Amino acid sequence: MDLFDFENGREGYYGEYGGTFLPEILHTTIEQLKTEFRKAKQDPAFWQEFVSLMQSYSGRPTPVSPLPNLSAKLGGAQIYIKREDLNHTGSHKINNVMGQGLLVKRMGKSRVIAETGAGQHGYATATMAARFGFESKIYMGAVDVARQRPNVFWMENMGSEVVPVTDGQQTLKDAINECLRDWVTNMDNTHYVLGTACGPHPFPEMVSWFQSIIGHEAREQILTAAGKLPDRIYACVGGGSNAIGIFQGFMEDTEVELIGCEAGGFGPGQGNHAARLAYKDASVGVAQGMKTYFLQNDDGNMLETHSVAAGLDYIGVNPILVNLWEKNRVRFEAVTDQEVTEALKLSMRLEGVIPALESAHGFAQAIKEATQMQPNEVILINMSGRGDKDIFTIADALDDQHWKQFISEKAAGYRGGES
Amino acid sequence: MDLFDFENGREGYYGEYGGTFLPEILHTTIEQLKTEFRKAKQDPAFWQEFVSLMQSYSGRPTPVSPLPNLSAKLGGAQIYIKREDLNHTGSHKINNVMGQGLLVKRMGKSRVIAETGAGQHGYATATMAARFGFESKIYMGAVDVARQRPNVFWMENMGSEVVPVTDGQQTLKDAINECLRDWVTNMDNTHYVLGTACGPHPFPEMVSWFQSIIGHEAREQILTAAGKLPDRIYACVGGGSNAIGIFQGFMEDTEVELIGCEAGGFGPGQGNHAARLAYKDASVGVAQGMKTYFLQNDDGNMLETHSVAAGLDYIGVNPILVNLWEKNRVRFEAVTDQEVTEALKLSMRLEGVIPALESAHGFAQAIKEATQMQPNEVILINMSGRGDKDIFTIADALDDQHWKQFISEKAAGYRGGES
Amino acid sequence: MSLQHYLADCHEQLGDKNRRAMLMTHVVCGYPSFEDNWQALEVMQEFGVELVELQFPFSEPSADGPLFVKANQSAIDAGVHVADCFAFMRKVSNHFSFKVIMMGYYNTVFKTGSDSFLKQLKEAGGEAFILPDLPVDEAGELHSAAAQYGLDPILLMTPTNTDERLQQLANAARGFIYTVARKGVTGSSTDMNQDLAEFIKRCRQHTDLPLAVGFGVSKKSDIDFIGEHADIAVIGTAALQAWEQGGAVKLREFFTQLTQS
Amino acid sequence: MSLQHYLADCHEQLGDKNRRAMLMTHVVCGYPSFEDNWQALEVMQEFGVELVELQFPFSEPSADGPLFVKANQSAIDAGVHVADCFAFMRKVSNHFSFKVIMMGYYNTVFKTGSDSFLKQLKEAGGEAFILPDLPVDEAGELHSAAAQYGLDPILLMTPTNTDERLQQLANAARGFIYTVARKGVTGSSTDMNQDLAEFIKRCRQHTDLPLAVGFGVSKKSDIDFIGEHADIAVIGTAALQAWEQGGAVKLREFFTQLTQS
Ligand SMILES: Cc1ncc(COP(=O)(O)O)c(C=O)c1O
Ligand SMILES: Cc1ncc(COP(=O)(O)O)c(C=O)c1O
Repeated sequence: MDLFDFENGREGYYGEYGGTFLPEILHTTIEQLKTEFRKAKQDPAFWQEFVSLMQSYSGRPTPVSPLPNLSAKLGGAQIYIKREDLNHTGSHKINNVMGQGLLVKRMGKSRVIAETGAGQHGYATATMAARFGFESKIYMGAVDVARQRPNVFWMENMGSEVVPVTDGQQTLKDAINECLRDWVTNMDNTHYVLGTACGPHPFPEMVSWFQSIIGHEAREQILTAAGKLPDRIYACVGGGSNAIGIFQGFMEDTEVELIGCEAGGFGPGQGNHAARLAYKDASVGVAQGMKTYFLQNDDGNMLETHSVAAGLDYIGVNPILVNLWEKNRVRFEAVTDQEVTEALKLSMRLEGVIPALESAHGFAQAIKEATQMQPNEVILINMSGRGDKDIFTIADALDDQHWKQFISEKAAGYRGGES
Repeated sequence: MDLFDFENGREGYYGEYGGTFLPEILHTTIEQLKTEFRKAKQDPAFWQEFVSLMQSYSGRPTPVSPLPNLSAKLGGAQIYIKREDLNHTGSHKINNVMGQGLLVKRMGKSRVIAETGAGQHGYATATMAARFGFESKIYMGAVDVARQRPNVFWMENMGSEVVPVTDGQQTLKDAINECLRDWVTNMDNTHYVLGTACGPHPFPEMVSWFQSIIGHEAREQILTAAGKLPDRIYACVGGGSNAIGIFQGFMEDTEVELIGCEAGGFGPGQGNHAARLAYKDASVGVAQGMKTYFLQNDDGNMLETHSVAAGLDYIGVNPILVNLWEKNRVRFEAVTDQEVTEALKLSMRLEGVIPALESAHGFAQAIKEATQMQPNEVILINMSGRGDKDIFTIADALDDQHWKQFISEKAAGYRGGES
Repeated sequence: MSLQHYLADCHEQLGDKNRRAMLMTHVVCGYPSFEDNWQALEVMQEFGVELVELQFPFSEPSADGPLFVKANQSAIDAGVHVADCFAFMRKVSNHFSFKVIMMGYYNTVFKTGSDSFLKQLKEAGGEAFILPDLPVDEAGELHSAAAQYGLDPILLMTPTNTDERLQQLANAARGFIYTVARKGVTGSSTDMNQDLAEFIKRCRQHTDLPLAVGFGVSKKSDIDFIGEHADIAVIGTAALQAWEQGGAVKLREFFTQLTQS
Repeated sequence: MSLQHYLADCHEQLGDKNRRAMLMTHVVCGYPSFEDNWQALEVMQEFGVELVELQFPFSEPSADGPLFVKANQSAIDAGVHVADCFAFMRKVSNHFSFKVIMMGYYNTVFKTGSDSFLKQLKEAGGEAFILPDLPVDEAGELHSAAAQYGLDPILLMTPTNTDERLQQLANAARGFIYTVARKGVTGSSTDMNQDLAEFIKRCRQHTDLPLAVGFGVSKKSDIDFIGEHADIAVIGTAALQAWEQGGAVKLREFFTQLTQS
């Protein structure tokens, strides 16, 4: 199944979803981007350049690791994880970002902007900008700036300007709006490095393409490691880039069940979560450049969302995944904050791996289902990122008293003038 | 040159250095360890098991990345880095730890202990213990606990008990003493996972062997990437494990100059630094299980040491390296805290890489020398770890005001009862 | 009477004497309140504006500048719903002599349902709609349906468009065309210069519809410039700024300086 | 008179009447101060101890338990140097009738230089040295040199040693042998039981030298046990604890309970 043949004649549409909903002033820019992207996609040398950059700079291929202890404890399926956490900068976000960086170079632009929620994409973009020598500005909801300061610190140190966005809910979606505002002003020299497989076409296709490196590697690796294709693949879904990234390796393998894991937050009910498809609180809309499911009210205004994982705390979702969901090719499930915390603890204790809170959503759902599966069945989870940069969030989620004391002492030290 | 043939008949000695200086009660334990290690080393299947574990769990081989921007800016040699930062847990320490984990399994022991300074080795050991299902206790100087709390947090969450050591200078050397005290008590079921190529024989040999995976990979990789052997290789030297690890790939290549970079701290002068060989403040002694150069006074009591990098802040040094230094095979240089901070900033800005403060010592020395080299010459730096886990230290080293404010606000939040 | 004819009439009545351009002003429904809106509209009526955009607040106003972003957000927070906007529009179109245009983002239309939305718009006395995030390529169905209701889709032409694209926009446009004076979002002031004049000339080559010029119009000289080169001056942020500074009094002052002869 | 003969004499004099074991006690040079050391030694002398270990403080006392670790550290912090320890030893050996043994870590010897160290030790009236971190395998040269000075290396036998190793240790040992009652470091108390008795028996099979038993000796019953199974009870931490609790008074109380008949 080629997701991108657009056989219905509507380029950028996946069933009813997708499209390019942008202010007219960006029309030329986006057309140019489409053209450059199309050329790059058809040029095998481009993909080769991308792969070898990812090898030498980011450590690809990332391995597939078995989790024997967790599997044994659950007593069901054999669990494996795809280790996107081992990428340079600690998550799959770098795949997309380096790919776009190469495109920016081809387009001859000198400046990049990016939104970021969890900070991972901003961190990756700042890294890419430093490496490619681009000027860069990262927009980040003020709430996220506060909860993800370590990422801000690194972005700034890599030479990016980080702009806290104080509009709206001051989170990811607002940072996207702010990027669009920058872009309509500076499109001549500026590329907007969108961080997930959302937004106007060609971004969903483009981001998916770069992230497909995950799935292509993973298919070969799991065949070697497990001796068979996985029965189920779990991936967390924020905007949907890591999920579509790994899923693409297995599109033709209809016997492989694909499960997207959304942020269930406090559970169902508007405002409690960021589950667009697994719960029933979202509906189709058009915003942020695309037509897809949004968590919105009857007026089409967006709802508050909540998740312990900033990177999943988003109103919309990858239109390609929505289409695959409608076609029953991808199942969607939501995982609550609490289930996520438990899954995180289990994987730290039993396997010595610290998934990002986002990725831990995939772990949690897999853990729920593994027990009901047979020992000869195989599960593959996309570990989209590592959790050690989320220390402030995780320490809070675990309500760690030592940590709080440490922070208080550190603060007292700063007040006292020592450093 | 086989470093470990002990042709002079003194097993565990490298020239005058090395040996096994332990309380009699550990004699049997260390003999057993030597035997098991010798068996493992002679068993190709063991190394194969080690390599494949490192591949699937830690993402080896780690790549060699070119630093084109830094090279261009300096206008001298072409600089490459070996990316030990991309390992699971973020440093080369995991190589040694997983190797020892396999040995522990062979020996049938169920408990591990480890010292840690920077926290990286403790973090790696806690990870290994979780993965292998060992009980584990990590000893860490109380001063280091305070400055490396994030690592403590993760160790605890992976199920290790972290014990702050309040003796002596409350740093790495004191944690080693405390491990020895635990070991003389619990040797029956406990293995002491020493974290660097120091301590009593067979540790220097054993740790070097596991770390040699760096050098073996690197030699092949740099030949491919640069088309020739490096002219110079730089590695930071704390205990000396990452340095001996990479150097071993090039022992026979006498045209390759090997440079160990020590912690110059505030500069020469007793108590200002942790440079055992590059400065003239150290002398030969016997402590912590081995005979080597120590920063000690005329009574043989150890001096205070200082480095911005906790992992280099150690009184002694790998006896193998001392021997190679005496034989003029390895050159030693010291790098001051300030040079390190500058090197860190440069590599972040120009290349989007964040070396650990330890690794940044190698970067700093390479940067100093690269300018005097020719563009057809090649430098390889061992990037032993990533810096993002050092955020507290690096933020302090850079005197980052935003960070201080963030910490103060966070602390105020905790006081206010929110989390 | 169609919007285009209305504007032709207005243009004729205006002649060349008082001012050079027709005026289109803007209020964000329910910001600061519907009462404030009403009073502002009374002032605008006093100064004889020909057109008013009523912006339906949207939570993601990505084409707006900071002041309107805040206005959108505040209105939503204050509980302004689509139904309230239509009710208000009906009152406004019944009471005032200027023509009323819906301005907003496409999701408001989409979520309400195109047909339902157009029907309500028609019933509320609206003449047209401006949806800056709905490109013409995606607007086919909506535009056909609108035509059935006699509602005009107002399209934007921008300095970055190719001639080919301008022609495509012209073909789909009805009522008048909103030409965007510069890159960027609403808000900051625009330098009305030769480049702009040439851009307007380019637009003119593709259409006979009246041309409105928007983004940053705030001074008498802007109005003069637009009068000279185009047809309608769009006054957005500057008027809201005046209102925020001192309500009807300041707004009147603002329009006085803007329209003095 | 050699240490071994001295001990044989002592043993003979003791007979079986007052107590079952000879005593070796321990002070850390300069902790809490040399004056305190001196007073403590006077008490020990009162109770007729046969041997005293003077520990030369070392910064890395990895075979010691918490109390001695602290004592070593404090003495160093207070400025106690190797030269001070030798000077003190000379005073002690001149004044008291017990025999004095240097105890410490090998680096103190190594850094001073073996020959210089042994010479000074001899001059200070020391009889022997105990270096717990110097294994016999590494000690060959030092032991030969010591023999030339008539100084005895005191070796440790431990419960983890094989018979083969015990024999090797016995071959190198002079003066007496320090048998380690249990695993672990100095400090916490030891359960004097059948296992220990058997370990001592194993040691005895390899040597005729007097056997000292150390690590955790603190009670009368320990002394009795050691008297029954070995020769010398080593009293370390327990005495220092008494001193810290109340100086000479408490120390005297401690020895009183320890040696009461
Ligand atoms: C580690 C990690 N995983 C997942 C996500 C969610 O994004 P996506 O659904 O695009 O993979 C994020 C977003 O920041 C992330 O940082
Ligand atoms: C990243 C890193 N590099 C280097 C070192 C120094 O150790 P070694 O000299 O054994 O490589 C440490 C020690 O903690 C470390 O964490």
